[in-house]
Amino acid sequence: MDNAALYVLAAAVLFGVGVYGLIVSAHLMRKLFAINIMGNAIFILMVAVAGPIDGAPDPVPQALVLTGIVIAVSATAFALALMVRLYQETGRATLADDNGPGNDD
Amino acid sequence: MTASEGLALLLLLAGSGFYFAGTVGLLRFPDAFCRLHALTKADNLGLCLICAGLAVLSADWRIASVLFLIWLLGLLAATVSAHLIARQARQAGADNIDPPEAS
Amino acid sequence: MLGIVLDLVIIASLIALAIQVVSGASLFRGIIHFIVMGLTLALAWARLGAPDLAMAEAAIGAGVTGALMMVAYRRLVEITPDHNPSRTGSRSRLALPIAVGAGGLVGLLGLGATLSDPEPGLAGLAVLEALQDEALGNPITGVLLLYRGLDTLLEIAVLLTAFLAAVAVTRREDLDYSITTRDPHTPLVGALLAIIVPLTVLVSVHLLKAGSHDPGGAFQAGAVLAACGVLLVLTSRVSASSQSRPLIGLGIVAGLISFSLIGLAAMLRGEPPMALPGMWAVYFIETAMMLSIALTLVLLFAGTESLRRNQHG
Amino acid sequence: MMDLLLFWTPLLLVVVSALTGIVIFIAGERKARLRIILNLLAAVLKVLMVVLIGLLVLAGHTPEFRISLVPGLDLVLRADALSLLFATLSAVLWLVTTVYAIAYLERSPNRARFFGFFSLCVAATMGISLAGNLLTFFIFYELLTLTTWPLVVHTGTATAIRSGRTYLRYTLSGGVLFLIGLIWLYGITGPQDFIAGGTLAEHDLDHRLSLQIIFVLLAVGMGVKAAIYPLHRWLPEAMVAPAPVSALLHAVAVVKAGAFGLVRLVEDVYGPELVAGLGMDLPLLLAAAFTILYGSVQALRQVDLKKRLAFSTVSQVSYIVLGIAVGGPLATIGGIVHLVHQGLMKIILFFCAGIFGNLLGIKYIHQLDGVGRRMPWASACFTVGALGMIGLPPVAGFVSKWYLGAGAVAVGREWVVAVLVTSTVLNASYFLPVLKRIWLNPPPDQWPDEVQVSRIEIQALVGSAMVAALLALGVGLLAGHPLSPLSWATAIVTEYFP
Amino acid sequence: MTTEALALIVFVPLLVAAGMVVLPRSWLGLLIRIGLLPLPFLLLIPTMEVVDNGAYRVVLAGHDSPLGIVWLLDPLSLLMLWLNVGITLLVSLHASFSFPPSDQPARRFWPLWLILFASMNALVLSADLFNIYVTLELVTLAAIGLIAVEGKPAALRAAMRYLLLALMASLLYLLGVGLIYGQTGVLDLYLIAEHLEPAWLTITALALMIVGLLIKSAIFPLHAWLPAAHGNAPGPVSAILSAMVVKVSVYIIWRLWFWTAGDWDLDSAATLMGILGGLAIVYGSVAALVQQRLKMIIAYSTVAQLGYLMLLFPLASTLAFQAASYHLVSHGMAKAAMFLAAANILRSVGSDRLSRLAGIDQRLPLDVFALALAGVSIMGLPPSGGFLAKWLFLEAAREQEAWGWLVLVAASGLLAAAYLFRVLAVMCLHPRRRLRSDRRRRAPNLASVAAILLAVGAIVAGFASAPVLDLVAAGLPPGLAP
Repeated sequence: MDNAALYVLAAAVLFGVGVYGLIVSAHLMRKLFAINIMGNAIFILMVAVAGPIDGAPDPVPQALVLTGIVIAVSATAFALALMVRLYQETGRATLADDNGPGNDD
Repeated sequence: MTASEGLALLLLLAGSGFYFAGTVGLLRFPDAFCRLHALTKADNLGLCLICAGLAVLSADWRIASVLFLIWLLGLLAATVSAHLIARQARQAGADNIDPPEAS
Repeated sequence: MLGIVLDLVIIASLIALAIQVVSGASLFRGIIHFIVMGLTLALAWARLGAPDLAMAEAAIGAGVTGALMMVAYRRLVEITPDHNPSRTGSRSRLALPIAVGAGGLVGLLGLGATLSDPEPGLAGLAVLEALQDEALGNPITGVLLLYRGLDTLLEIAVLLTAFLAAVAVTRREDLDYSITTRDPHTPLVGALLAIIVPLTVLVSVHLLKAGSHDPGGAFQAGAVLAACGVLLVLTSRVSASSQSRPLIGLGIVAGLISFSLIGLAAMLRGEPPMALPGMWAVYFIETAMMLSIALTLVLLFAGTESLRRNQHG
Repeated sequence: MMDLLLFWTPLLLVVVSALTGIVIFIAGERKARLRIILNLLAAVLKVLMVVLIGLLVLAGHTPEFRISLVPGLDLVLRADALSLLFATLSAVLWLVTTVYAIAYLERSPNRARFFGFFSLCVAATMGISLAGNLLTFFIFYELLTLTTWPLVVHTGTATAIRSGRTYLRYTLSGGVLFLIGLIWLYGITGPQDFIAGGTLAEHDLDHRLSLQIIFVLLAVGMGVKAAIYPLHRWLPEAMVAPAPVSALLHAVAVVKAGAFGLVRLVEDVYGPELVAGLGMDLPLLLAAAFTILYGSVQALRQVDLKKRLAFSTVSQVSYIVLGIAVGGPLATIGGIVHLVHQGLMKIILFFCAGIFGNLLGIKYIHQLDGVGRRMPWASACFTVGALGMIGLPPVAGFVSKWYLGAGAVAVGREWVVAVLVTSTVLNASYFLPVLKRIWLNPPPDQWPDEVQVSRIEIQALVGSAMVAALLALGVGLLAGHPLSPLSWATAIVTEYFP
Repeated sequence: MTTEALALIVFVPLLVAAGMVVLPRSWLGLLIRIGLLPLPFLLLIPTMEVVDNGAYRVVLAGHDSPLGIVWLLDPLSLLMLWLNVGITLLVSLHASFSFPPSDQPARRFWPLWLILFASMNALVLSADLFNIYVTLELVTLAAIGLIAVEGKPAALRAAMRYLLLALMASLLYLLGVGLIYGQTGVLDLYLIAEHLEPAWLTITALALMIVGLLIKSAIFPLHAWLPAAHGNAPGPVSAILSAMVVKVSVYIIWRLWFWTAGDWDLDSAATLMGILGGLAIVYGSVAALVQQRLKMIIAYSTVAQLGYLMLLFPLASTLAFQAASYHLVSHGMAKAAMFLAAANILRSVGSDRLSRLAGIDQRLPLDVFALALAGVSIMGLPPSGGFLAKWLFLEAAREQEAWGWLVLVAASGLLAAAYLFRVLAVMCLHPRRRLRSDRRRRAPNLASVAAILLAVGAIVAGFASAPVLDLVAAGLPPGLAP
């Protein structure tokens, strides 16, 4: 695969975008977007950096990434449920204020 | 480039053109009904052409039939969703079916 | 040449979409862009020679994640109709340098790894070699079930855990909350369901079966089946329920239990744990996993722990 | 059978009080009768066990309990002559203090907690006295800190909590220095048991500087509890504790543990010769001498009776340190015997201060006018203690001072005698006015805060003070008896200076 | 036999958790017992194996690495298994009162609890980098679900923060795994070393993995999520989080550092890790000193105590290994005891604000006792497991003449004493108003007994150290073995 280096660079940019989003976003769902983007970048990287075997792609990283995708969706699903509950309880979908009411007892 | 490849290219380009037109319509048309109009008609035709192009390219009846099935499913989904959206739009009496927070 | 152009187009769209996702003005559009990005990513996987991943990405990464995000968004909007959060947090001055640094580091490492005389992975070689003795044609399914079965088993456990944890943090009264389109009983919807539901079941079974030789497998099939379930939930054919039902519960854990028990049973035959007794076990486990994945994803989508059928469905 | 006895008795001696403490905790606040019985029973049992061990030692055995904490690192409890001296003192005084404390704390809250920790505290003291090596000593030394803290803060007032904090700040910091010194020392020598005369001489050439620093670390670590200037500040503050606690802190447990540790350090770890060889004896001596004078001067300035006693303790405990720092057999005998004598005398004084404070509400010295007429027996005891502190024969204090002075002259450090004389003058000048007030001044019309208590309570309080006073007189009068502390100390010292 | 036992140790709790989803609630009590009680007995078999023959490999599915996944049972993983089983069992005793099987929340709590348990067992056994990733995710998700299980706003917020950081940490770890696989094509962490040169690329990849794990184990300055998460979780969850969950990540770091990268020259990095540990100790203690809530104090104490585990890197010797492992054991028990006691206090008083705990020792003597006893070990005062760990650290530092570390370890106990005695002093303070004893809300005595047992365990660890230390000495990484 001659395009591996290209996709590695794409992964790098996507990772950077994810990091940026993670930092600047206050809303939790945006943070989840960002984390998912970072995750995708890493998945691309994992497949792209593994050297091909006899011209065919290495199946192991693909299997790992497949597992990774399912884990990512699981974690996202839970995070979304948590976010909804947090919003119900506190009226906020951010983590900005840690000293708000309810931090005690 | 063989003849069949040329045909396929033609079909694919035409399909892309229809998709493009449909997308422009989606973005530019003023209300929900017009947008649906652009989406359903142009996009379905685009899908049809692209499927056809791919079928020619593959030169395999099995793949061609699967592609045909895909087109049918696309039609079905587009029909139902257009129907539902249109109903909603009419009931709401509004021309804007975007979610509450948008724009 | 054309390939490079295609790659560049895909990559450019990916990056543009990612930027849109993190910095777009509207949360809702962010979700849409995220889904589109997932689909684009599927193309990227295809370009990288990973059709299994392409399918999984389209079905799970874009489809299921997108649907979950949509439904979460909807709940936020229901609580506060004008839910339009401010776009950014406060610490934005350092964000760009940090992001560039992080991206740069990843790029440097990735390029270093790609360009430095890539040896074929030993594990990959071993897989391809070992696979010749098996009746499996798809090396990825081989890795997932035969060679690294524990990963897959624990991955199912992760999904189960996410489900349990999501239920645990959901308010009790919300477990009965139903998400449907506004009028789910128009004749057209009925017709659609009549066609789509059998078809998706067919497709998922096909994917499952194909998975042993061609791209596909339990995860992709489960995701497709889940889409069917999501449709049924949305059209109010089934709806959320806080009443736990043994059958539903069994469906949720079927994958985990069957894989674990078959994996443990190997020890009764004097084999190491996780050794599968034959192809039938692969199919059996994959079927059970498909059901579990589908059901769990539908439940996560519906935000509940159980489902009930609606009478007027 | 004999082996078993020799192995387990040292541990039992520690465990019996620890167990008592734990049972008292479990029994809870309500079961007062059970608590009293347990306390007395355990205290008596302890005395008996000490006697048993004493007999074993006299018969030429060495009871020793040993388990391994970390491979190569043992916890050793061993009864040698010195440890037996301290153990006897603790056991006897514990018995007396227990009787006193039961009466003193009648009707006050949190008694289960108090007596529980009281017992644990004694267990720790026993551990210190029986410790067969420096590590064991350290373990019980820290345990002592832990178990006395609840006693110091027992009243639960803000002042008590504050002085508890001071107490911890000093003792725990001292513990850290101790620990560093200990680790360092073991690095040089490997784990070693206490041996008369010490075992470090062979390392002198290679590690001279290290040994000096280690000595300072260990001495400071122990000096904190021994309240050597400038590490004494916690002691007067700890006066907020109930009187039995003060008595115990000052006479037996904490302060004495520090002094005892210094004795062990000089005699059994380094050996007197090496201490002198390293040039560490003079600094120690100077510190002790200064503390003696400083404590006395401070005591003179106090108007609060317990505070005055506290500074008196600061001063008196340094006599012990002085004794071992002077070097030579006679002074060492004086120091070691003062370990016992000071304990006996100081406990009398605190008992009496507690009686005056508890029954009459007396807190300040000027309030003592005419107490002698109101409470003749208690006042008599107080007098015995005070005179002993001054060093008047035949009370025990005289014996110690005599030996200290004679010892100093014997090694050619005559100036120490001047310190002793000055200190005696100071002692007299802060105790004699008190005695004058007690006996000669007329009593006031009304005592500050007189409370009515039952006869038996008074009897228990005054009785324990009298027992202590009799003991103090006894060890002074019978100093020549073969079983007296003096003879004992002489026997111990013969091992150090063969 | 060992293979079977190990497989059961991982799968029994997992299957029981699955069973809880299917079977009706009336089965819950029985299932809990099935999932937990046989474990110590099962663990005896691997223990005998290790004692007799040393390390033991389980080749899962019969496919050895690099093809398949391998479990490695060596003395260190055995120690972690015992720690996990022991502490989880005792904490479960407490949890069976805070989440009684007859109550509704129990159905939410117990499956996650057992999954957490099983996943930590799987984690410490795993010898495969990617399998470790999957198990770490399992651990994290189960733990966070448990934090949020009561739905209190503060806990939800803490859980969310933890989740985001943990996901990020996992990604860093995964990135490292991907790069290392790209270089070597191997995932077995004991095999990698053979295929890997310590080039900048691999070192950076390893560093990424370690940073990810440092986040998960809340090592200063990556600790920000921990206090709120541990301080607001339900009592038993706090206990297991502080006692085990953060530790297993540290354990993985040890594996990577001393086994995978055992031959590399990482001295300056090791010093950095040590400095982080030192800062953690100081920062955590000082932060604990200014907290107003009991559980927050205990949580910050965890931040501080985790610092000691970092000292292993610069000291890196047999003694240091024994010290760090022993610290793992004693802190695990002591901290679990403290959180359980705090949970009982919180339940009885309705608040864990220090200002409301004056005189609580009269009302809840058992819990205060447990707290104090565990505190002795945390402060490193003798006789306790904490003291012994500290002693071993000091010996290790002295052995290498690392005086800075020596003074740090010796003096840091004072900091712990400062914040713990502050708590104890408040509890001994006379209450301004009389506390009314509310019998109904009082935790049952057995719940306190669980705390006391753990605290006593931490103390007894100060005497019966030989088995653990011998075990650790037998399982030293190749570079450290004498």
